[in-house]
Amino acid sequence: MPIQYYLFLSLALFCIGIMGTLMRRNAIIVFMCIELMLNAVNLLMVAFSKMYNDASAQIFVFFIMVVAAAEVAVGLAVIVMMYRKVHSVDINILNRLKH
Amino acid sequence: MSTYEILFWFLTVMALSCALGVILSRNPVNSVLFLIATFFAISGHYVLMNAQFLAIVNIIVYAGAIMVLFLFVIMLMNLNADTEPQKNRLVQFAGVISGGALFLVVLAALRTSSVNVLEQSPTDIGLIKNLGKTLFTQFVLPFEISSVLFLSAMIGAVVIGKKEEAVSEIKN
Amino acid sequence: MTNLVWLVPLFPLIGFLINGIGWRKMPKGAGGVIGSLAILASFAVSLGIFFEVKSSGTSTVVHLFDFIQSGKLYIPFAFQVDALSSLFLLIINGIGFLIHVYSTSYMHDDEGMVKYFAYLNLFVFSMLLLVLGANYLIMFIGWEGVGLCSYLLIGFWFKNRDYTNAAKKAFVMNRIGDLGFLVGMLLILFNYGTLSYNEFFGQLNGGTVQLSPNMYNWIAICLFIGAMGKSAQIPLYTWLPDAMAGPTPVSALIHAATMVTAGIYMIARSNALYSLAPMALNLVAVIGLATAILAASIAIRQYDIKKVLAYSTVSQLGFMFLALGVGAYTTAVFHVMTHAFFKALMFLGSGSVIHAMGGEQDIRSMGGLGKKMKITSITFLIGCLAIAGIPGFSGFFSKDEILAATYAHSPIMYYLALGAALMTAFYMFRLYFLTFTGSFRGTHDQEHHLHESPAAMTIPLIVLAIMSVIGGYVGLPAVISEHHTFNTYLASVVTNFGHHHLEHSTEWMLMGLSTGLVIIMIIVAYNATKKPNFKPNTGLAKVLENKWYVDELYDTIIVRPLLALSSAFDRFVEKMGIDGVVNGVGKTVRWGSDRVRLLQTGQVGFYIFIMVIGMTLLFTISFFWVQ
Amino acid sequence: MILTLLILVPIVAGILSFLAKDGAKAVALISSIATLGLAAYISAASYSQPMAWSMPWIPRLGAQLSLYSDGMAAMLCLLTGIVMPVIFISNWNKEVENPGGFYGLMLLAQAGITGVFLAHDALLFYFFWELALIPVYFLCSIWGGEKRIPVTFKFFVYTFVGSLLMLSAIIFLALQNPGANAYGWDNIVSAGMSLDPVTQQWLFWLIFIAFAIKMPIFPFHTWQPDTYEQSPTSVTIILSALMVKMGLFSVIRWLLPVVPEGVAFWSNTIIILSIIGIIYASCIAIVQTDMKRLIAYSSIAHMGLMSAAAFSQTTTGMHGLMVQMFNHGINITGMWLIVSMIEQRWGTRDMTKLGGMAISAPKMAIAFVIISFANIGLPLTNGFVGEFMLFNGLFQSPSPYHITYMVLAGLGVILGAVYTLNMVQKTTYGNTVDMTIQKDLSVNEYVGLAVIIGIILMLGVYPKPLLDMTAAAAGVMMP
Amino acid sequence: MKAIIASTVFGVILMFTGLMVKEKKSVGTVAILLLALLLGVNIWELSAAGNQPQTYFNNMLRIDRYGLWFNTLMTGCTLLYAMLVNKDIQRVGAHVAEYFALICFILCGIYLLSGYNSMLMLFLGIEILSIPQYILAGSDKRNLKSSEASLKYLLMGSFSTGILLMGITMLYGATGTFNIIGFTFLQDNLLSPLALAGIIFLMIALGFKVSAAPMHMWTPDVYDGAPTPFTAFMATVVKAGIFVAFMKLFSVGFGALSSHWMLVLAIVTAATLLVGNITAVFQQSVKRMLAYSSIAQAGFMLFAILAVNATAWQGMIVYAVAYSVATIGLFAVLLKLKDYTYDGFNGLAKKQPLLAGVTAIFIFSLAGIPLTGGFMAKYMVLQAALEQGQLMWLVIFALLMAAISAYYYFRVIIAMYFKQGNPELNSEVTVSDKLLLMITSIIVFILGIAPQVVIAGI
Repeated sequence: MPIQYYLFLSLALFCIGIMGTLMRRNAIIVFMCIELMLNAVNLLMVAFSKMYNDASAQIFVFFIMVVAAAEVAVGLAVIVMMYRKVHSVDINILNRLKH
Repeated sequence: MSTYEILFWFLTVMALSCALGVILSRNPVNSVLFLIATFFAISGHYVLMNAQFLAIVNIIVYAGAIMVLFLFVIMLMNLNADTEPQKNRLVQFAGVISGGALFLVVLAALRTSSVNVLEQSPTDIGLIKNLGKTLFTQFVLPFEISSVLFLSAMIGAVVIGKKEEAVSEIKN
Repeated sequence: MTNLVWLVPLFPLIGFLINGIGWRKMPKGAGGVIGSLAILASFAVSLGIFFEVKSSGTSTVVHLFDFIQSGKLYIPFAFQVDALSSLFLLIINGIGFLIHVYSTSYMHDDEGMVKYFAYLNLFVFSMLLLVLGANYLIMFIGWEGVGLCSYLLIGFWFKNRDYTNAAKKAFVMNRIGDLGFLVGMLLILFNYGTLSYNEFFGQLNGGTVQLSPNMYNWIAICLFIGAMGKSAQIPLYTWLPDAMAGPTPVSALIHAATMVTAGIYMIARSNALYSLAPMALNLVAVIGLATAILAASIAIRQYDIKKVLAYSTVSQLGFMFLALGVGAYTTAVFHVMTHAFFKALMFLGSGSVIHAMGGEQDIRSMGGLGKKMKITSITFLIGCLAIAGIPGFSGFFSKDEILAATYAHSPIMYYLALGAALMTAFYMFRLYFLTFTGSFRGTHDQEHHLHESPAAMTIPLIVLAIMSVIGGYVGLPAVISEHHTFNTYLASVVTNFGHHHLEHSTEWMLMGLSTGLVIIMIIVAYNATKKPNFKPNTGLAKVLENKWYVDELYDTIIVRPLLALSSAFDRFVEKMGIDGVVNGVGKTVRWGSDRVRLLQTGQVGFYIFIMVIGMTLLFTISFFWVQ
Repeated sequence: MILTLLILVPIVAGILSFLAKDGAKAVALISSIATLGLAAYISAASYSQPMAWSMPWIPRLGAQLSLYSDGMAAMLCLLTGIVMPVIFISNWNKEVENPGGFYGLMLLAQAGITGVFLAHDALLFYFFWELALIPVYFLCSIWGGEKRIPVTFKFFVYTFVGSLLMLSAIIFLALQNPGANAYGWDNIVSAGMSLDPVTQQWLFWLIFIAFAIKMPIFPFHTWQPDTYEQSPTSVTIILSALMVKMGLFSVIRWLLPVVPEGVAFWSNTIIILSIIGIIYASCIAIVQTDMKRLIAYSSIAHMGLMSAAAFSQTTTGMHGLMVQMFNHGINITGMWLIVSMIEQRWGTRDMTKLGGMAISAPKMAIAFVIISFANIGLPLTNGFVGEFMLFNGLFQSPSPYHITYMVLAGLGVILGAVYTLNMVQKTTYGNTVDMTIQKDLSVNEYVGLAVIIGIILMLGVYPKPLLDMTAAAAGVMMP
Repeated sequence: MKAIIASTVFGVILMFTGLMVKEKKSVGTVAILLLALLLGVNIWELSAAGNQPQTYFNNMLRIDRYGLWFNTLMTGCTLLYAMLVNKDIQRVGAHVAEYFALICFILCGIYLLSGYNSMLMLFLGIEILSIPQYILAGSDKRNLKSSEASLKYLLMGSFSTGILLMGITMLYGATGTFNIIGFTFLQDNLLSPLALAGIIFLMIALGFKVSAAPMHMWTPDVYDGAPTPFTAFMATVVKAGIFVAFMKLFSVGFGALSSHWMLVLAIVTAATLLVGNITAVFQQSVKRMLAYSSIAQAGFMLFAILAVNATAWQGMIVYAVAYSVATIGLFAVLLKLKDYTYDGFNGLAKKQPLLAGVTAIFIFSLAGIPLTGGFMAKYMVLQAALEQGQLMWLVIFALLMAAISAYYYFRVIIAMYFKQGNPELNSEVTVSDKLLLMITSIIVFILGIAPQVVIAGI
């Protein structure tokens, strides 16, 4: 397989993730789309590690997952906190701060 | 057309379509399920690239832990299709256009990039043994440091999660 | 004696300082005495200087101190003592002294008397600087100094807004002239690198620097513009009649005898230059002639006694410039002298009349004053005869010389000038008859108060009267005596331009003609004023009474447009235009801020959207625009 | 070393008077007289050859603390030294709220201005340039008139823009030949002269705009009348007598020698602008009724003449300019003093509401008339000598239109007479208007004006000292 | 290395203090002591370090003197900050110990960022920096704005993380290494699109963190919504830390390739300056104005990255310190006031002369008036940019923007000095506060008059 294919595939996934963040109003879904972006990166990373036959890239993927997990933990906590207050996960109602 | 290629294309199509499913399905639960499916597809790619261990971890950590967490939260808030807020068409269109534009631009930028081919020769760098060695020799510092990350995440969970007195709009 | 010349301006300066500093504490009398003594002292010195110069005939430069020194530019503060300046010293100090004496009594009831004398001394000081200066810059200092003093003295009764307006007008018009003078000076400096008379004139006749005749003309014309302002020639003459707002002795001293002749002095001084600039000379002649005629024509229809005299002054100045213009510099100076005598005399006389009338100046309410005030009327009559040019009086000689010179230059000019002279005779005697003969036309208590003025006023009158009779005999016409004392005296400084020697027959003829016509004019004037009736003027007379509407003309073509322009600048260009732009920038920033601020919608989705767009653009730029 | 004292004394005194609430007045007066003494000494000392002092500051950036006083700088320091005590003396019996702050800021401003005159290192110069601005800004906005805040703020931002542009130019020049003394005057000059004409041409504007705004030159002047009108008169004196000179001084010291090519290229433009400014400002002055605005515009006109001469590139012009800087400083100070006295006594500056000062306050009237005539450059007042030399310089300028320039600029003299005499007539003559406080000059005001008038007449009759003092500097500036 | 360990250990200690000690005051004291200790550790490490950069754990870290000096200064700023706003932090919420622990972890992240050599460490450092910020932003749970700020920051922050990772991955794809030294082997002339794309992605991600336009949109909302004490910290020390990382990557890693990214970054800089300054003009709340001004200041700091030379490094460190000190001081003053709008400052000079005085000094510093550190900082980065050569236009533009900045900064001065009013304080100004503020302003002056005290340490 040419490396391009993986490149383009992960780019496609990445951009789908971006579209998702732009299209959805549900904070959780947005968050999930971001996870999708991270996974796209992971995929590309692994592809390159295969290309260079280098383990460090795969280690890097671990760390990405680690960080993702941590972020998810905090993120969901924040979302839950928001939900407790406004009983919604709609990001469009977060507009007390503007201008 | 080798099985390898068949698998590749199959997984690719699956990943992309499921990803689209994530962002298009109205019901959050479906989105979660689609996302899990996407992760499976990606793990498949990992296997194709002899990153077996990563594939497993991906399934366990992402599909298993993280996504379940999401699912859990969604259930907790019992969100479903009719509570799902929808952006108006124009905004969604704009989102698609801009995302697509970015995609096309980067694609066009990278079309001439290096064209070396991934040969199917099996390598063993993806095995636990090697990864473990690398992790605990070369990458021991990041490994330790990431504990700080978790610590702060933990604190975050505590500070944010603990219930305090009710909402009161104080200035600033 | 000559190197004591610095004493001459020093005395008036001291007088000014004493009067100026102590003007509120000193008793009035003291001020007058100090003022007059100062002038007397400097008169004494100038007499000494005069006779020394007359005997030696040399011209010396007395260097006092360096005034301006910067690189090549070097202008010392130096005095030049020669025939011309010493003559003017005499005129200024002599007449100045008489007028000071006269003023001691004339201004006696005015509370500002000491201040008045301070100003008067300051004036004499500046005038002396003007004539003594050894270079144009010192002359310019005096030139503006006398302008200042005339400003102060015209506006002496400063409560009256019209008077202060007149003062302002005088100063500003002089300034216009001064600009011309300044440009002239700078031209000289630019071309010759010096302003001192000796070096400049030395360069002119046979120096290293040779300029195009055009340049000579330009310099001469620029200087002449200065003279126009100072000596009230067309178009800058209108300030002089208004200047009559000042006290009468001031009009006598400044606006008749001395200051207004500064222009003539200056041109006579720079005769070497003008002789090289024929075009400028013609201009001078034409302007002078025109002024003479115009002013004379206006004087015919004036009713204010001082206004009549003022216009006659303007017209006489015109004669002098005519003389200069035809190249008869000495004749002009000669006329300056005689004119100083009889015009000062007449002003002082009118002052005495006004004094007697209790401030009334309108000749329509006078008449028959001759019975009450003998001395005044007789001396005034002498003045009139002199100015009208009756043979035997000083005015005759000088004016006749001018006319002769003009005839030699061009007959047409001569006839025009003759016309002006005849008008002079007419309005002068009209004035005399209306004032001193016939029956009194004023109110009764005015008539009751009529009286001859005190000695302090009459004695100067008498002295001046004598001078106006005999003053002319220093310059007898060629037909009478080949020896022209005056010209020979001035010859060292002033050399006339062109030839003015006519055949004796022509000269006799001209004299006869002018004299005859003058006598006829006097008779005409007598008839015209035998039964005076002052019905409102119509037609030409009205135009004359309103001074050809020149003031109104200036007002419409200069003053109003200037003011309009100024307020337009202020309102539109300044406030709306430039400041508008400056504030506009600030407003634009605020406005932009207000708009850009709205981008911050508070919507996360929108923020990310912007970010993605930005990414796309940056990628496009870095990949497809730079490469 | 003594040069630093000239700057340090006001700073220290300023801080002292911040602390000494009511004694501030005395502190200010004493220190200002002390600085006058110093300035006099320095002028005497640098009469023969320039004084200089320097020590390293930020070697890494090539800046050093270096002060330099030639005839011109010394003269301007002397002017500062004379003006400040005169202000303090003639305001002695005036009460300001929070005197500590007022006099403290005044002294700081003095320090800044002196620093600008003495600084011989571009960065140091910039420091003082701003340092002089800030206190004045505070003075205007705290003690000024009712519209003070927007007006002075505009003034501040306006000048700030200018100085920032100048800063960029300075850095650019300093980078041309870096070193431990990159910002030294000599280095800046050599750097600038070595540049190619085009660079010099745009550098010229970067530098010039800052100075043009300070002076101010025609299109950049609109801040000035408002600011003069709004700010308290003592501050107006500082602004118009001293800060304006900062602009001119800087043109001579930091612009003309630095980018000669640029100057040669643009000088005609600047001269034309200046001359437009002369006529324009004079015309506007004619229709003003507020005395402060009138004098402000007349000051713009004078500045126009000076800058025109500055760019005429002739020794005489330069020399006259230097002399005239001093004279204008003195005259305008006198003017403002009189205006403040009038405002104090009649409670208005509107000339249509004034009159008859000659009767109600004769001493003041005499002083006013003398200063006014000095202001229109009557001979035997200091104004004349400078003006004559300026005109001469302008006339001798290499430009083909030099005569036109001179004549047009000369119109300013006539218009100047018009508006000045208008002012004199309206305020001094005519019928008396009652004063709020019935008194003529008080002793301290008398002293203040006496100093001014003394200088006016002394320099008018015998300008030689001033001329000799600046001759060398003028010669240097115009090779 | 010592400092990194110390900071984590102290963080943990602080968490336990939270358990032991109940009343907030003593927790604050402990925190200050530990921070002081941390500063000591930094100084110790700095004094121990030689001039040669030292690498740890096979090229994960490459700590040089500059980084150590930077750490020391930033720790100092943090200490100053902690002392100034201690009381206010205690007022924010219940978990004071945790807040301070998070601050310690953030410092740890900064140490990583100043010393990283592998992209992995950069990534971890940024995350260690960011995640505590998300929490701190949301720490005031009674206040909805705080939570909103937290969520916004979180969403956008993780989005930018994705971009960062994409960039890292592409660079890895192009070079096969995560080592920034490895990037220096990229040839300038035949640069693979992959690498360039990676560079752009990284620029965008880091630009997001330092709030450079057009990635700045989160800044005003987050800074406005977050509890003011933490805003002060995020806006100053944290931002400085990321800037050093940015600088290290772009001048060590990509310095040779500057021709490729110079223009793009220049455009970003111009946009940042424009948006920051223009938008700040219209604000009514000083807190929000400071948020925008932090964007504007970031624009100036970007100059140091644009100009790849020695002056830039020095300018960056001077700028970081000057800006941090002044802003911290200003926030400390702001925290004393009840009303954060401009009107809240009206007449402060009458009521609290000293408070007003120091505020004026901080404002001068931010506006870049000479004699204050702010001027020196701006001046040095601009000089660096001019040394670089082709950036005159950008410099002039920046200076015009600085003039605009004077417009909104001086509104504070106008309010304090020229307007009448009676500002109410929400806590009395103690002697120690005054002392600290005066010390802060003196630091500002020292930076302005003699910047070499900072430069010398490099």
